[in-house]
Amino acid sequence: MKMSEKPYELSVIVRTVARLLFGLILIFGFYVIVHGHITPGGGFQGGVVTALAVIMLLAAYGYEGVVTEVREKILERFESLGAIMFWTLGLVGVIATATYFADVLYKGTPGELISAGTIPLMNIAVGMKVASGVAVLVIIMSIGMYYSRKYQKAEKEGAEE
Amino acid sequence: MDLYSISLTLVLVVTFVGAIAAVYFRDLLNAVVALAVMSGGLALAFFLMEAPDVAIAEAALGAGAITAIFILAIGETEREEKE
Amino acid sequence: MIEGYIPYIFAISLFVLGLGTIVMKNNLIKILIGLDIMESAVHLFLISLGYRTGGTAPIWTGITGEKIFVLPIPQALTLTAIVIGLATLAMALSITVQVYRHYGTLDIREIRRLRG
Amino acid sequence: MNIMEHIAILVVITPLFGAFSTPFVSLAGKKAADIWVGIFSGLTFVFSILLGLKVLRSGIVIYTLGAPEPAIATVDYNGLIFPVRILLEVDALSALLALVISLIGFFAAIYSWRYMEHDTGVEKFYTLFLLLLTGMLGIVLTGDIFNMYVFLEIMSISAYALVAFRKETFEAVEAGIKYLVVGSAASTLILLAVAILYGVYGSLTIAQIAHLIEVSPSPLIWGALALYLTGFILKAGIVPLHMWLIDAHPAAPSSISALLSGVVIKTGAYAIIRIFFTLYGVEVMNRALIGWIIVVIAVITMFVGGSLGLIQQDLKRLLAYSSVAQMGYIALGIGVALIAFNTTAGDAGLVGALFHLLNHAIMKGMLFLIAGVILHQLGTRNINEMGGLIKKMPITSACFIIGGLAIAGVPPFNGFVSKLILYEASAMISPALAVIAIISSALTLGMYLRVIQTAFLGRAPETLKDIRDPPASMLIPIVILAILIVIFGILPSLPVDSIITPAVEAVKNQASYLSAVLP
Repeated sequence: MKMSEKPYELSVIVRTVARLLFGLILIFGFYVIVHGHITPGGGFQGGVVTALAVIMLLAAYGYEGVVTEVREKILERFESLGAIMFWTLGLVGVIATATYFADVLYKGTPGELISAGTIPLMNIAVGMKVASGVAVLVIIMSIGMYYSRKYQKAEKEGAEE
Repeated sequence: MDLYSISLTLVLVVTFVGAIAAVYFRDLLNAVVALAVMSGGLALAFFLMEAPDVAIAEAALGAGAITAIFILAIGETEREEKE
Repeated sequence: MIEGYIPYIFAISLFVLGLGTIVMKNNLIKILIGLDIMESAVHLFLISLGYRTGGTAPIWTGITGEKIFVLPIPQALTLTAIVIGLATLAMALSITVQVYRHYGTLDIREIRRLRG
Repeated sequence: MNIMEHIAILVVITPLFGAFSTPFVSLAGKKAADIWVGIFSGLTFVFSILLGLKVLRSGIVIYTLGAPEPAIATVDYNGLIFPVRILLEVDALSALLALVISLIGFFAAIYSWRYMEHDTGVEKFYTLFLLLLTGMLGIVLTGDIFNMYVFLEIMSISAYALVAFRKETFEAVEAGIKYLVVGSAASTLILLAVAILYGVYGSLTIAQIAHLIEVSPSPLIWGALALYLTGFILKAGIVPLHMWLIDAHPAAPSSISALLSGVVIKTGAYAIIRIFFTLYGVEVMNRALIGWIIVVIAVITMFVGGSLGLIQQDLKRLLAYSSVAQMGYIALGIGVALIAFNTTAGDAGLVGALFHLLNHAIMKGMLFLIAGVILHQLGTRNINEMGGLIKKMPITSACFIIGGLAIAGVPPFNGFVSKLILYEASAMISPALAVIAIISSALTLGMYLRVIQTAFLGRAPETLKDIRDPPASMLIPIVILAILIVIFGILPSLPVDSIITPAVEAVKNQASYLSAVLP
């Protein structure tokens, strides 16, 4: 078994392309999030796209490659922050003498980027939560794989000695 | 049947075949890839039924995130479905 | 008019397929695949409910005038259901990995230490 | 902003905010997280009381999300008036459930301070704990079937995670995956039922659908009812879909077991009541047939729970079987109320069911907390390894004996009163039913007498030398619940008149639930 002896990695071309695409996919994800109220997509879809960038990096570099770019502890806090932001945006309606989740901010003209009141802000909050949530999920699941690979390797070396 | 119904039916047939393959394959990695095919077909069907929001979500999740976590889980467990 | 019912027929078939997989299969990953298929069937069912022949997507396009929109509510419901499905599946797969660590198998016939 | 105006939503969003802020607070240490969770579950409890008072004072409370004013539930579209927004609709039944949930939730939170001190990842535990509370409160307060599904899933997913929380033990992992697979399948059935109802009536608001079902019942709704019933019977842990409960409830940390057995399965019972009496309405359905089906299921549930519980060696597993049996009593009350709706028997059945629901939440919550104390102090759950605990930990043991006798229906405790009401109600339908219920209660008595005999009386084994009552933060919730058991047993009219009867009136009065939303 060649794969378990070496740290997990794919060919140079794949890794370079992944590194180049990483930024592009991130930008596309952000685009989908902030244009959620005027084009198809939104916080959730954009968040998943953003997380796909991390998943791609994970596929190309493995867990060791990813932790240099993103740390799951920080991502976990981002996730909670997104949820709190969403919660607070709901409260804006209550403070403005309407009810929870009421859309009370500046509505603007339909079709422009800055319009639709709280909805784009909520999209950003949801995007934050979903992107970091899915990324954390995948990173944590790959930690187990990383350690079991390491463990198998150590076991094999022990058997050889 | 008009062109729209025919294309929708074809897409749904692909979806259904993907689902059957996902259940049928003994190699779990193949099954997960078939599941991704099902999700892709479903996303296309959603798009044809004028639900682009849902189509994007289904495509990003079904072909991306869900496949990734399935593959990670299979990588940590076993690949063959035993009898 | 059979055309209008095509998505429903597929949705029901997928649902039955998924339920059958959950009931008949013994491999945990296969059961989760069945769960995913079953959920997808309900999503297809919901989107089909909202579809109106000749309708356009319920998004802002800038075009004014008389138009038929497809119903937006089923789409919102489906989106929510998809999010929930992802959460369930993620939870299920991480527990599955733990099951494998404890039992060394994914066969549910062998994961039966709790009795009584 | 007037707090009473927004009280309905505050009950749901307070634990939600607590859940997501806990990871930040826990950066300041475990103590801070403990206090934070105590504050938020306590606030939820206070808000639930305020909500209950408001409902008792001014009738059904409507809260529409995103509307300019809370009570505006409908829009007028070219003369066509219908609700489009998500709304919370709180009647006395919802308020009762919210009160019970937040009460047990608050005590379980306080109890968790010391109980979870040896576990890692406590901030995740607290987050899931508060999400579980959010989900349950959302289910009972919402007036929208899809919203109910969403909250059901919030509750269920946190419950799966909490059952599998101690992932280093095989028990938690196995119970977690079983619970997850059957629970998600049930949730999907419920979602399909929601989709069918939406497809038929084009609405998701309970009041609107109920109105439309009255006007034009379609044959498809019976399919939806079957799906709903299957899903919620599983969520409520009623036989034949109870097997997950027996594994999942003992496997969770004890404060979570108390919540799962005390209130999570009650939300299933709540949903069944809400669907039968409000969503479908008793006029539309063949209530004698459905009522008898429920009664038969209830009787089987009582017997399965009672007889299998008798032979258990594991204390928490025994308590789980006892939960199954007691859910049978609640289902019996619902069935009797369906068969004899709006007669003395039917009313008594509903009073019995709801009072037993309240009592069982208190009793089983307390018993699971005590089981946790025993596990925490002795390190074992096997009844045969215990003995003479009454000398070592007198307060805890006294509370367990009170709870065990109460759940078996021995006077003068609260379980006796609610079971007596249920016996009377079922005797009015058929005397044989009452006899069966009494026999199965004897099974429960035998089950608890055996535990009290072996574990609490008798001689202590040599291994159990220096054990004592738990620290105050674990003991106080138990003692308060035990006091409630005694008070409700001696003065049953206190809870029955103040909160149970309004809830029963709310269940019976479908028209007022509808007219609160629809003009």
